[in-house]
Amino acid sequence: MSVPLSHVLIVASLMFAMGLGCVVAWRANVIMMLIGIEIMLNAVMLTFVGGSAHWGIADGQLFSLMLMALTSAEVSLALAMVVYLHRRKNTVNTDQFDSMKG
Amino acid sequence: MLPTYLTLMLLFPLLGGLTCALAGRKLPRTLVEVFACATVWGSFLCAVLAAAAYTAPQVITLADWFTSFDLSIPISLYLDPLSLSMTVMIGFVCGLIHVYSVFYMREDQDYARYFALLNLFVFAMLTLVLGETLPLLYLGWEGVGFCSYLLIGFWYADPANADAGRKAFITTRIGDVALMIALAWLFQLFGTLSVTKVNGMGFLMPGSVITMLGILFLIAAMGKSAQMPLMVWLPDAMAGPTPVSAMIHAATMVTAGVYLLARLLPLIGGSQVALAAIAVTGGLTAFYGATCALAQRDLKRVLAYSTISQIGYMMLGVGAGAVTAATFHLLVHAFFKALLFLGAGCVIAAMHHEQDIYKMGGLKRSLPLTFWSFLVGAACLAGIPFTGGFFSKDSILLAVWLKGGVLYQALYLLGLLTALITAFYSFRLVFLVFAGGNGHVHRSSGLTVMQLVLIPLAILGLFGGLLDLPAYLGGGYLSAFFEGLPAGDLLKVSHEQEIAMQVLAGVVALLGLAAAYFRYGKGRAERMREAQARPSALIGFLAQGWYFDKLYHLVLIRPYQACAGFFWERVDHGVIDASVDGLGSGLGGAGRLLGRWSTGKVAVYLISFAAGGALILGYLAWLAL
Amino acid sequence: MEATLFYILAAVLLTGTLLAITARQAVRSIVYLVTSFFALALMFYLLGAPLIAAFEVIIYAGAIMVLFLFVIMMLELESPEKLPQPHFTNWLPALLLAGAVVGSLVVLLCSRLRAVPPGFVEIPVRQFAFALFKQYGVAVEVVSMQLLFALVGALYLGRRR
Amino acid sequence: MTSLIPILTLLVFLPLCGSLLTFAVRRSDNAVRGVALAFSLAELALSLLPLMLSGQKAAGAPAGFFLYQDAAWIERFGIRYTLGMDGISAVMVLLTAFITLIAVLSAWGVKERCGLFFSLLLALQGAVQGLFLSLDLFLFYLFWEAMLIPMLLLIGVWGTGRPVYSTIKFFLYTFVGSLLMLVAIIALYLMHGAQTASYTFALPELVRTNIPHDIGLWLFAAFLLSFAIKFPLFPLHTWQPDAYCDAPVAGTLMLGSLLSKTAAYGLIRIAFPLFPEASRALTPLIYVVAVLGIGYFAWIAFAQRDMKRMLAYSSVSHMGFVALGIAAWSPVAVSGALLQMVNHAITTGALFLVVGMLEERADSRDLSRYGGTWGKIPLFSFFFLVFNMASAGVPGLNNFVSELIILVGTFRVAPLAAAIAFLGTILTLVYTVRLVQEVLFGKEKKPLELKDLSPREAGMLAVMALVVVYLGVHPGPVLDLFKTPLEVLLAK
Amino acid sequence: MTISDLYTIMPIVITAGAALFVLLCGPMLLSASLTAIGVTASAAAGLWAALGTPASTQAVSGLCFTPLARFLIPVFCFAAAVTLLLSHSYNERRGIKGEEFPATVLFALFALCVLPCATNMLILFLALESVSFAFYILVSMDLNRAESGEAGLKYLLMGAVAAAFTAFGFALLFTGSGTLQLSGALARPDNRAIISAGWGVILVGMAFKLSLVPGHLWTPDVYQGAPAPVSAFLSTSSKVAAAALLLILLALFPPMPELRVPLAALSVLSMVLGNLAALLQQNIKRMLAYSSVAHMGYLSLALLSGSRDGYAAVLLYGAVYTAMNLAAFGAISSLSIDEERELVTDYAGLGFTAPLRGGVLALAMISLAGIPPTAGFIGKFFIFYSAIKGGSIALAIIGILSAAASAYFYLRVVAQLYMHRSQAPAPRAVSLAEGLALCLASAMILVIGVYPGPLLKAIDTALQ
Repeated sequence: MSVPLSHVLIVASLMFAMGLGCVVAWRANVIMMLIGIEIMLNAVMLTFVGGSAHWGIADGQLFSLMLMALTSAEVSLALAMVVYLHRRKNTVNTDQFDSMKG
Repeated sequence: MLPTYLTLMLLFPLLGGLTCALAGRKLPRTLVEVFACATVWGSFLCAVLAAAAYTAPQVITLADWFTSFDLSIPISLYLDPLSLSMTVMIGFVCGLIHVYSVFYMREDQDYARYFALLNLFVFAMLTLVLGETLPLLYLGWEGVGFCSYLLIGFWYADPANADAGRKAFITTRIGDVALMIALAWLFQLFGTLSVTKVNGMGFLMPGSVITMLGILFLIAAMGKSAQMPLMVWLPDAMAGPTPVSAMIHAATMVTAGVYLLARLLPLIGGSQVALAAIAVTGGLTAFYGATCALAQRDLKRVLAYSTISQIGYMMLGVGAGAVTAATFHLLVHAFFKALLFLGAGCVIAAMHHEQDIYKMGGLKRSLPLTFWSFLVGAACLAGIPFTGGFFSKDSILLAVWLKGGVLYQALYLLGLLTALITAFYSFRLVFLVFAGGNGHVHRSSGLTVMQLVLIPLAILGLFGGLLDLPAYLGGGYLSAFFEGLPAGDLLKVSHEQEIAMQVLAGVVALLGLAAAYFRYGKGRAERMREAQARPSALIGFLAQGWYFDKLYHLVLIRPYQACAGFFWERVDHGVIDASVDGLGSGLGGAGRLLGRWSTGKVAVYLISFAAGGALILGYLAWLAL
Repeated sequence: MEATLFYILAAVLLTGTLLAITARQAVRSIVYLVTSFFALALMFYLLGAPLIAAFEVIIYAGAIMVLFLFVIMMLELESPEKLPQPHFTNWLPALLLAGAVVGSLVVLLCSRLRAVPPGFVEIPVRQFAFALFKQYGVAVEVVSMQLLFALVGALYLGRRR
Repeated sequence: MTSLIPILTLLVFLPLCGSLLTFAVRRSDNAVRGVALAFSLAELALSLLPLMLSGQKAAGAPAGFFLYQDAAWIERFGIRYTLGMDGISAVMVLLTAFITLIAVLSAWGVKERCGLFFSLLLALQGAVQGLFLSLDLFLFYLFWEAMLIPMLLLIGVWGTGRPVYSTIKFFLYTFVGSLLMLVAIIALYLMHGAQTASYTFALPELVRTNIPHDIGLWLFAAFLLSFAIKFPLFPLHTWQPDAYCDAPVAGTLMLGSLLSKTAAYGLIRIAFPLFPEASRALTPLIYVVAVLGIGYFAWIAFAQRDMKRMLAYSSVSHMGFVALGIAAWSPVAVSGALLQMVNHAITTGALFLVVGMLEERADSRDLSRYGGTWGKIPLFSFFFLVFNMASAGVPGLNNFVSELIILVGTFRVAPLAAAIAFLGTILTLVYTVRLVQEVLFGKEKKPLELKDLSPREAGMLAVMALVVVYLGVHPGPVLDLFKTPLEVLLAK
Repeated sequence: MTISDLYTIMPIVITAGAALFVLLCGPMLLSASLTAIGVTASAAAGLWAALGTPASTQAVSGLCFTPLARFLIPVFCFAAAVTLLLSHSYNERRGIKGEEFPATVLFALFALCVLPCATNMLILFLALESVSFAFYILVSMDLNRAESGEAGLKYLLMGAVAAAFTAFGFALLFTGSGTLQLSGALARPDNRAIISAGWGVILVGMAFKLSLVPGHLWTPDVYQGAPAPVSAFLSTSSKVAAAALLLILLALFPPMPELRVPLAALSVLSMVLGNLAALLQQNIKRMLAYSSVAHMGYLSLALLSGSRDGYAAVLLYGAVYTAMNLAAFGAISSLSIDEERELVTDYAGLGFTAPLRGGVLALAMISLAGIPPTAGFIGKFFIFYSAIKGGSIALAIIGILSAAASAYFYLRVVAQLYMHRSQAPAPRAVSLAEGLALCLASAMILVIGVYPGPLLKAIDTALQ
């Protein structure tokens, strides 16, 4: 393939930044924040796969795979927590969770 | 033998003082009194023995006080004619006053404290006189000040007395500091603090340095000897018991300044400016004291101002370089002033502690012994011819005249004027207290003994002139004795000139006496009436000591107190401490502000976090560009 | 040809993502995201990682997104009016930050990559598997522990008090 | 004998053992007092012991030290456990032992948490002893800071007034200074290491470091700041009146008599020898603050109504002479400063003690409450007067000698500073006589139930008064002890 | 892989086994015995690691018992054991039931043990994320307190974003260098920009883990919300783990001068902000959180020096900080009654009514303030020593000054403990386990403070 590595990386960066923007902007909805995190992690995976292809070794792909597993673990825990908190406070707006501050 | 005498001379009163101080309250009163008197007389005995054994000036080192590298201060004593004559005088006068005190203080419960301080005073005074190293001299110098402080405030329950003591202590401390500084300077210059060595090295230094040193010593003397402008404490010091006034504030301590200057004259005599300063101070003070004494109503205050004035004469003498004359006057003055004070003490005791001379009168009959003694004292003070005071004062005036120059001649005239005033106020006192109708007195057995004490003093005062008769009368014992002193180089004077001067002085004294007689001896009742009225401005001015007290209060004391408060509340609290506290609370406030960043909203956290990331990446990118 | 495909996929990917993050409804956002993940999977394939591409589709688009959907349904968050939307003031810092991050990354990633890269190499599944079980066996163990404890945690939180 | 018994280690650790033991028996107040007294007496005896050895030279020790001990401690940094005793430290150690004994006796009446109190007192003593003996800069710093904690608690727990505020203020002030000193110590260590390739904190080694002028200035400034705060010197003193006032009597005694001496000791032993050039350059500054302090504090002391606060200001004012003597850095002046440290410790300590006794009796430190005590409690009044006069510099008592030596020594170097400083003694007298007058003289303003001294109190004061007089008339032995070490210190 | 290889990684095996065992047999055993198993396992793992000899080659592919691991694993095990000891009675009081707590602690310990043994970035990353993961669970374990769950959510969200950053950083490092292995110098000079971008991103991720400003904001909330023993564990082990990760990576790559400024900025901001924000903080756990921010600032100051001394200082400080914070949070946990003693003023007079715990808390505060003869002083000394040696004198002075200010809030606690009267009833008696834990922690503080020689030697060996 004749795409320069830098282009892959730029796409990944854009995606990463979008994910970051999503996390920062969607303070009203935890679930959208989690989605943003997923986007960021997918950008990371893209980088790894690109790097892997660039160097011709499998390590990067492996890292992606492990990231996927890690993400799924994280998401399951996060969603469980969201459910738990929603049950307590009946909201998913993170701004409502501010009983501790200062 | 001499070292033993000297050591014992110092140890006796020290021992007495310490014993009285530590155990006095537990011992019976009589024992304490006897012990206290015995130590002082023992000391006097030693002084006499030392005088007998004396052959030539001698330095006696007893022990080491402290040594730090090249600063070595031994406890060494110096016996020369000057100190010898002083010790004898001190021993004698103090011994008498101790005896007098036993009776004077009969009713007071605090006898132990009194005698302890009195004895300690004698010790300190002797140390001052005998000390060969300046720090040792200073030990005595401060020691007498300390005892004087406590003795002035002896009846401490009255705040006024304590205030007087405090005033004396602080005022003299100003002089003491000058002495300390002079001392440090001397050490820097000569590497030694021995009086004898320093005296011998004065010529090594430029005149300006000697002048400065002279001025410092003069300031020291001003404090201790109540010279202008540090004289304000002495009249107040009369708050102490009268024997104390006699002993400390008339005969001994206050002359310490004169002694110091006389002692160091070989050094400071090298500077004419310093001598002139001393002479001017003395002359002015003599005049000041005499004028103030004119207007006083309090018996003891009259005497106090007269003391100031007489010490002024002595200073004048030193300033003229006449150590012998000054010492002569010092000794004679010690006798007659002690006499006057003790006489006044008798009067006061007899008058139930009444001190206003306008409320007295007629004591001539009820207290004849006191009257005659007091008269002798007043005559000496006034310089009535052929009394001791006449000769001594005259030798000073003579020396001043002989010194020559406009300044000294002016001072001579001032001295003469002062002599006139002196004669006037002395007899004013005599007339007001003793003349007139019958005075009611309170008699006691103590009073008799007290009056007996006056006799030896009266004799000494009256015949004190024998100590140093003028040359035309065969020359003086004292002059011969002092001849060995380094600075005794007086100009020789013809007998005629001397006689002329003495006649002049005698006339002046008699004039004063006559004036006093016409004003107070004849017009006594009139004066009494006048005293009830409001005093005139001049009288008020003189009575208040030229308002020096008020001036100092306004210029020094009030600002001092105000500044103390200001420094504490405005500067220390208001600026320094407040700025530190302000820094603290400022930091705390900043911290609270920073803590507010933790809003509790996770989105804010994330934004901050991401912003941090963006900054770091941005920085790295900027580097890479 | 592959390059063209790559750029097309990249466009799809980024558009999908953009739509996903700006969607008004969570459900709709999930759908956009699934689309873009499909594009991502294809890109993985193009980059010589067929296995990862497959997992991407199976795990991400399949499992994780469904999990999201499930939770959204369960919490009855599907209707947009129940949720406050990000305001412009929320988007502004997001835009700024994202822009800054992208800008700096682009500068860094493109600036000095002048040396000729070895080019893209396809990695056979065999090599992948070899690496996975020979070289990174321990990683698998660690991840499995992690998954186990994700389960433990989720169960613990789900416990009714 | 010196090799068989580690006297120096014992000197440091005996109080610490005492501290632990005291704490262990804290259930019984009597046992606590007994143990504390026994240990402080033992320490005093132990600190007298080395005086017999002065003049000898210990094996391996730097010049001037007659007792020496050295062991590896933290080898990675070349930190060693090095203790050494020369004349200066011998006197300081003796002083510490003496003052602590007095403090223990003065705290006899402490009822609340008696065990902890004495335990802290002894721990503090151990730290101070360690500080006076350590020859390793790191060890010195360790003890320097270790003093803070017992002091913090002594003021805070048993204090009166606003103890917490005062104690934290005291702590923070000293802590800021000492941390900057730590930076300087590390920098010095690194410079020395870079120059000689031997990384060590040993003081005799570090003295030989070749320090560039401007760096030396900064390092010296850090040391100076730290010591100046503890001293305290002029603008850095505001912790001091508060701490002195609010501390319990024994605490004030330790603080005023010992802790301020550690700073002066540090200047003499460490700061000046380490940075000869920089200290020369900054000497004018020290002169200024010393002179300013002497006058300013004496002046402020006059305005106080609270006796303890007055004494606190008086204490700083007197410490100004120490600073003056050190700044002059001539043998005479420094020996005067050292003697003044001893004298100040005893005089000020005794003054705090008598004021404490008065407060104990009438529960007030307000000057205007008192008056005419001379007639009621003569014994007390006698001691009160003696110590006040000593403080005012009446000759024959101790302070006079040291102040004179300082004056003479400083005058050679800086006549103006010395002269102005001594003008300050007028102000000293002013507030001293005010204190004496308001307490002893006049009439009682309000009838107070006052009891004269108990035998314990009288004994303490009598001993202190004896020392005051002894040092006033025969300070020779003490001055002799300073001679050799000062020759060594000033040779550089 | 042989048995002897297994022996060398035995600590990992022990902890993993114990975690699984507790999880499986939990329902059948008493909670006390679960705690006992956990403590025994962590003690065993720690002792094994401390006594074992480090290997130079990988034991299992991806894991190697390095000298660093030999130093760090005992520290982690110590922290875990103390946490378990503390948590037993705490959990009982709070109604935190079940085997999940000890099992998760052991899981965290397992991950912590893996971390220093990792020989490639993947395992390193996974270990680090597992640690965080365990803490997400532990923080929200207290179902009875709303704050606990809230803290969990915050930690999780922040942690996940940070993990994404870290992962991105690893991805860039990989792309730049072409390998995930942690051996040999890796950077290709031509790809330096990518590597530096990767470093930058990793630094951001680590700023979260180490709670350096501006990634510190979660810290007070999480410390406050989490159960006290968890805060103890979290504030120590996860920080040391993150620091260790940075150490490993820094040792791997040649010096990156461009990182100096960001790291210095993070360090200074953390020192200053942490200490200032703690000054007037009323809540003791939040106060400790800000103090933790500041302490991590000191730690990164040492990292900044980039020298061997600096790294040694990081390790020493990690160990010291572990002891101090365990003691502090241990005392807080043990002194808590039905609800947490949140405010500093709640501790009034406890120095006398609860002498052991009050004393330990005071000791911890004194040590945190860095006053001799405690470990905190030695730690701080080493940090500033290395910073000055590394040439960052200005930073060292800023740090020192902020440390001086910090004494205020530590002393405030001491003052409350000893200088104020207590209104509250006397706290319940200390349990044996808690007493043991507290004594262990304070003994460590004192021993390191007085005689740090052996520890320093161990650290020097660990850095070979």
